[in-house]
Amino acid sequence: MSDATSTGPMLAADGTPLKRSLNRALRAQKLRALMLIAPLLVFILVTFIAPITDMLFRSVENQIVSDTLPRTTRALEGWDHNSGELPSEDVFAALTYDLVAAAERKDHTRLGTRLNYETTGMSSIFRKTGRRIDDFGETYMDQFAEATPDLAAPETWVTVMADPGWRADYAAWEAARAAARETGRDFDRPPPLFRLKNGVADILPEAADVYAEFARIAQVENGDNPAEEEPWAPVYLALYRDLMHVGPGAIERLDDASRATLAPAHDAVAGFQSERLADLYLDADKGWGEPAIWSTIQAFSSNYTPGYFLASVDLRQTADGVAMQDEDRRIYIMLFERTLFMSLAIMGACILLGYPIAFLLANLPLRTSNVLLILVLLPFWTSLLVRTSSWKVLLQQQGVINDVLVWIGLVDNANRLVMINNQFGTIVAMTHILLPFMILPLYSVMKTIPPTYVRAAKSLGASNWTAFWRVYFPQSVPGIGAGCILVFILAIGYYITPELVGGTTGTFISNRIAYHISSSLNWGLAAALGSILLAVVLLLYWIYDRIVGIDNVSLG
Amino acid sequence: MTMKQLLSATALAALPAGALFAQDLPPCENCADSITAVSWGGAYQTSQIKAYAEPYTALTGTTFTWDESSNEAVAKLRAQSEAGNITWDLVDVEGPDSQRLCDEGLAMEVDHDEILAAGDDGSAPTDDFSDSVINDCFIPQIVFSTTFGYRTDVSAWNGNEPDNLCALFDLETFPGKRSLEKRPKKNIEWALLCDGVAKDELYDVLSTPEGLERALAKLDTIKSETIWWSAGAETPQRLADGEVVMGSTYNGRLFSLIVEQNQPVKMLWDWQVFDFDGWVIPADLPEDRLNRVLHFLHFATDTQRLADQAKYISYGPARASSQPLVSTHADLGIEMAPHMPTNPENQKNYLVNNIEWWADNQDDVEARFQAWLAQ
Amino acid sequence: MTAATDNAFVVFDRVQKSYDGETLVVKDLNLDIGRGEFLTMLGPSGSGKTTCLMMLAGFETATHGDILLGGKPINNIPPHKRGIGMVFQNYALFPHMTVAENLAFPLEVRKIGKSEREEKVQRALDMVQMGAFGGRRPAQLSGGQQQRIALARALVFEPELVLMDEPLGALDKQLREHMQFEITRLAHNLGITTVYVTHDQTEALTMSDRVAVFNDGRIQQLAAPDELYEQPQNSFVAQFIGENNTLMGTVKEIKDGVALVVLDDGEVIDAKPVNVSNPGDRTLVSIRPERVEINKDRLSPDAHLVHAEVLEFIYMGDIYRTRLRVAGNEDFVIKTRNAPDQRRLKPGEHIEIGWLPQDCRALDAP
Amino acid sequence: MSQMDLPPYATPGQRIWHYTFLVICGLIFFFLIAPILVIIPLSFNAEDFFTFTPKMLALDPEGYSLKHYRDFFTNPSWQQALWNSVKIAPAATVIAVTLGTLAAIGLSQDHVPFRRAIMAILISPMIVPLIISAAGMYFFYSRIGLQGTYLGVVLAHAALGIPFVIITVTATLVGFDRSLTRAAASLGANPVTTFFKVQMPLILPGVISGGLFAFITSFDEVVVVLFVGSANQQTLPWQMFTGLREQISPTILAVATILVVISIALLTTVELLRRRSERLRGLSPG
Repeated sequence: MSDATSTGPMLAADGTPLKRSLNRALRAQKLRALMLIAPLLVFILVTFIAPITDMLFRSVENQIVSDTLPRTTRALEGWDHNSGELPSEDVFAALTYDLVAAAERKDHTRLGTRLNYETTGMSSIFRKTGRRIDDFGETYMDQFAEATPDLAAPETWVTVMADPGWRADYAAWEAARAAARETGRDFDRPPPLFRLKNGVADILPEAADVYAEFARIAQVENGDNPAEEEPWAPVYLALYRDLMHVGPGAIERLDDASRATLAPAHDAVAGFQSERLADLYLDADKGWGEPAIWSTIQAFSSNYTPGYFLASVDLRQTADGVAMQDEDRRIYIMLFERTLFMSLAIMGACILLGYPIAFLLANLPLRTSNVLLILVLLPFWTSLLVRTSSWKVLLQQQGVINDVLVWIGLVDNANRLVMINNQFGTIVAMTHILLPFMILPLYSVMKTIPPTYVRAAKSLGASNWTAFWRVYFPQSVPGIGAGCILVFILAIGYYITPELVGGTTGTFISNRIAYHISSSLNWGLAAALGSILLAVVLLLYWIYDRIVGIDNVSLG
Repeated sequence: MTMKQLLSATALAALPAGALFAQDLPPCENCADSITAVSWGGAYQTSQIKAYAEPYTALTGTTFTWDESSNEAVAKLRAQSEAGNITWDLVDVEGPDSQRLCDEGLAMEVDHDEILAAGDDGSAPTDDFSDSVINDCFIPQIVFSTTFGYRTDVSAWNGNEPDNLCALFDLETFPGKRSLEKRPKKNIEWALLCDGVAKDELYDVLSTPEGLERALAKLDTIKSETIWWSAGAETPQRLADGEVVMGSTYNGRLFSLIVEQNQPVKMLWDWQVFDFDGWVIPADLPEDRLNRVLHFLHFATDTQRLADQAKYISYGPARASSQPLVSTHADLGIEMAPHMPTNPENQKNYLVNNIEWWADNQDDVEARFQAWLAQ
Repeated sequence: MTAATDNAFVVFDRVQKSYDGETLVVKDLNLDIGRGEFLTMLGPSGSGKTTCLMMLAGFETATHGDILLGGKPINNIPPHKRGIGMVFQNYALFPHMTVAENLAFPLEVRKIGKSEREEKVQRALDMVQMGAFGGRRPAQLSGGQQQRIALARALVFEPELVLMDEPLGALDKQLREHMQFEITRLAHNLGITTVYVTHDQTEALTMSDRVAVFNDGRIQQLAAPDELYEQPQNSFVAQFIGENNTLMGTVKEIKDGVALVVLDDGEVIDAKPVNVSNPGDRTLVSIRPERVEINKDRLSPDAHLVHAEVLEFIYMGDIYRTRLRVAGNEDFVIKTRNAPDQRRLKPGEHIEIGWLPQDCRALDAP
Repeated sequence: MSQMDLPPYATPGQRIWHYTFLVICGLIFFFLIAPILVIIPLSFNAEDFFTFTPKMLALDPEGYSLKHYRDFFTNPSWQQALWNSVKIAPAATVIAVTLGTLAAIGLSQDHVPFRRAIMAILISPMIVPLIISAAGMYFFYSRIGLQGTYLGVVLAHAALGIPFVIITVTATLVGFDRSLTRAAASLGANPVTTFFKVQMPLILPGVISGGLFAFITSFDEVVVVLFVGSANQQTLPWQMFTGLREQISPTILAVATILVVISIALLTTVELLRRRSERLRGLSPG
């Protein structure tokens, strides 16, 4: 130390900083250690850490709204949810285009389900509207067909909308396919994807947009040739809206073929009988008249949302900020509390039952304690499902325990105790399952307490109790701490046992997570609940690591 | 294994009328040689294996892997489709789930008249199946119903026996634990029926916010006495163990409990709820697997095969043309017709699940019900 | 750079070592070890001696500097290619192998044929007088036997250099003395270069050709045992090697190879200046207990006489050990031979003691 | 002298407490063991019930039968499940043991950067609630095509078993005398030889018991396999879980009994290994 003067870093004999030459000398050693660790680290990162990160990501992910309703979310940006008024016809039109595409891709029910987590009723609104959306714009379709019969023919639309280059490509592809069929060869080249004609989107923005969507869906989802498919009714709606807006000069800028079709249509639209989109929607489901529906879409239009986390703590996001969940839907705080309560109860029961056993084991002669230790290790090594099924057999109303109680007359046959499918069942079974995790750390700590301390205390005049309580017990506290945290960590995330013996009142948050994954399909909420649970467990893990050191876990 | 082979061999030998030989079955070209089928487990899955899979295997050598995941079919199919890795070939689902799978594009739309066999009376499949074809993805198999079973030896009932559904809510006369499904469907309908709502008004009442609360309030009266089930085998098991005194489950499960296992349990047909159960094919199957599945379905849903299933379980075939062929139980030799939910004796009071209403409201009602359950 | 001569079979050239980048445990070490030499690294724990050994064996890397073996730098040669035999503090016998398997191990990895292997193993076992123990497990042997096996194992593959890391630490005194003799005998008979690490100075003095005394990461003195004992170069060596009486004082003047030291209680004595150079330097004067004479008639006339008070007299069998108060120092010890004419001093007695000026060395003050 | 012996001078109160304490301990041991043992006789029940029938209580041989065992050994779905477990668990164990042992050795070296963080990551599969692991793997493995494959289940189970290997092997390495590997190197053995000839034989008990833990983790695992596996990968625990959720078929009790016997066998193995390793370690000096 005396060489470490105040003149900055230590230098080696040749003047290089000591740290650097040390590092150079250690590099090989570090590298070798890391080479040994690396395969496993990579393995765990890929098979374990990445999946968990990926799942947690779902708790904030919300692309589905903006992916499914891109036009609507954009159009809704200007809408003031506090105005109490419904959005404009432009928004309804945007929603129509989005919904018809979503319904074709069968995405709208999933979106409805997603939004239903936030505002009840949305699922049904989207389903019902999805069934009708094909018809929106039918009025215009009919009127166009009357004014310009050309527009009823799919081919006309391709002429107006499609890039001539694409048409050529498509024709070439069709020819190649026909040739392949003739020779019996396999042909799996996908058709060239629809391309819009240059400039048409400037003049007919909505119609071009919706038609392009239509053409691509026809190709990709159904494998059809757009030139042979009749466009959706909403395409006519879009055309009507475009033509109502464009000036007479705009049509002139189109190519000849398109002009021939659209000019008469343009002249005719002014005389069309129009219909309010809002009325169509309200007719499909009167829910569309509720501003709450729209503000939910608006509130959840961003790609990431705190919504699931809010829902996990019985809050919800509204356009006006965060609010409490409706009273009859608040269950998660209660579930978290119950999980904590039951974990604590299990932990407490484990201390009560584990301490005497560990004490006995630690203070018996080694030969006897080794034999008794096997009685602790046997449950530890026995399949969890075996132990759970035992408890099912034992705790049932017609089970062994009730039989015994009835037989010795403690319980009347008609009033057998209900010990399963409730909290009692879960706590008893899990105490049994986790008890070895309390006994083993306690035992390993108690074994290191030399008997001389208690002897010294007794020689100094302490009674048995005082010697135990003042001298022995304090030294066993680290074992209690280790056992408690271990049992608590394991208990709080338990799934199997509560699922099998817990009924409805004896289940944990884990069971709710599983429910949301496999039954209600609310994966985002499952991920958010999982994140919270994981955070609690990691906190405890950190504490455990601090107190005990994770590599000091004893496994019997 | 030997036991089962023996059974299936005798089953095949015993039915000259419906017997098929390999040459009767059109060959399957470009077909996978195995099928992963998803069903509900228990007696129902066994009946499918006996009536469809084993004869099919005998004819074609196709191997079957059974997954008892129908409960979670929607979730698992959604995850598989998200991943683009469909591991299932054929999924047995209830009507509403098929609706959902179809709506989300997870199940393949089929042309029933094209892929299914005509009835043996020559009727077109869509006519033969008629109402049971509830959507474009659903290939019906059976009509089943959810009914109640009760123990006949409950001393606390003083010799009374329930004769109608509302005994469920009568804890005075019929004390003891109940077993009900851990889902709102059927439970809330029954609750309203026993709360005095007429059958025709059920879904109108349920469509109002108060309707659902009214149903839950009725269920509240027996909530503390109810054990909730999520698998159809739980109620029969609990009835047999004496864990519960009455409970709802599928009529076929009760049939095997009462008739095959001779337990002191009786069936209450009052307000049984009809449902359809059938196959859906996951969307976007590879061609060879799809071919195999279609080949199998053509065989497994023909008139004889659907009638055969009723030898093993008391569910009604979904084809009209199969009804007259329903005969006796394969092992017990008893007439199956009286045990069918469609038997006129059994359907004095009955409900048919309103699939559309449930498709629209499932998410809402489910969420509210689960919250109610947890509270 | 030193050439590969017999005088420099092992060379430490400006070697430094740090474990943490903050402190040096070995500071600028330069050391040449000759072929066939028995060199001991002696020092208190933490003085850096074991680190030096480990660097030589290849288990630690020098932070800076070169270590040469037979003229070639070995910094980049992994331990198993250095061909250096080593005896470990706890013997490090492989518990899962028999004694013979332990000995055969180095031969096996060198791909030596079976018959030759067995012959060499037997020879090595005989060499340490353990010929009959080949089939035993290490756990079945006593400490001394394990020690012999460890030694035999380090020698069996005929290395030119053997390192021993406090090999006798775990043995009791008698066995240790016996083994000291055995090891030196073997080393000299086989002509092996030996580097021996110990913190036991008796061991170092009895066994070594030369001893390097380590302290604080440096060699304090490198010399033959007698020179080390007789002529310690600084106060650390003087105090570390053998028993020593020390008196603190200040150099008054240095003249004709004699330093005049004023002790802290004012007494003035003559001393041989070793590493004091200027008057006014603080100094530690050291005198070996056995060089102090209480029989005035045995002292030469020019010996210096000092007054002392007897504090304690201890009978130790072969010698008497007497603690005195001298010049304010209450831990001044003298040793006198148990001879018929020798007096037994009594506590409280006042006596005159004396010593030769050349036995009294003025060293640096620590 | 054990602490639990009652001294001759004990007061009556102390005596009563002493025996009360022993009785309490006995009851707790009963609580630990009885549930496991009670299923053994029930698995021989001749009836399909889960309570002791009067015939069984009267020790009438007719009350007992092996039919549930017969069912287990002849029922194809149980056999398939057994076969799957037997395929998956060893594969997962091999991966966990190989990678885990290497990493534990790496971690036991000096100067491992971020040792604590790496350790925390490697142990995390034991700490993270299974439902979270299972859900995460379900989504992620689906995405990379591992869901519903043997490989997926094996990888997932290997990940779950690794913490046990790390912990046991690290614990063994703590007691491992580093001078043994140094001795081997000084005797001329290269690192690979040193590892296989010296280090591996000595840490083998730790590796084996880590492997046993990994094996039992996979063999007993149900949550992850329910999510990551599909019909083809149904394992024994999966089959037991679906069976238990629906009904306690007595076949499950037969399987449970077989598993109890297996765990007793494993436990004995571990105990013997522990004794062997203590013998090797305890008797060598240092």
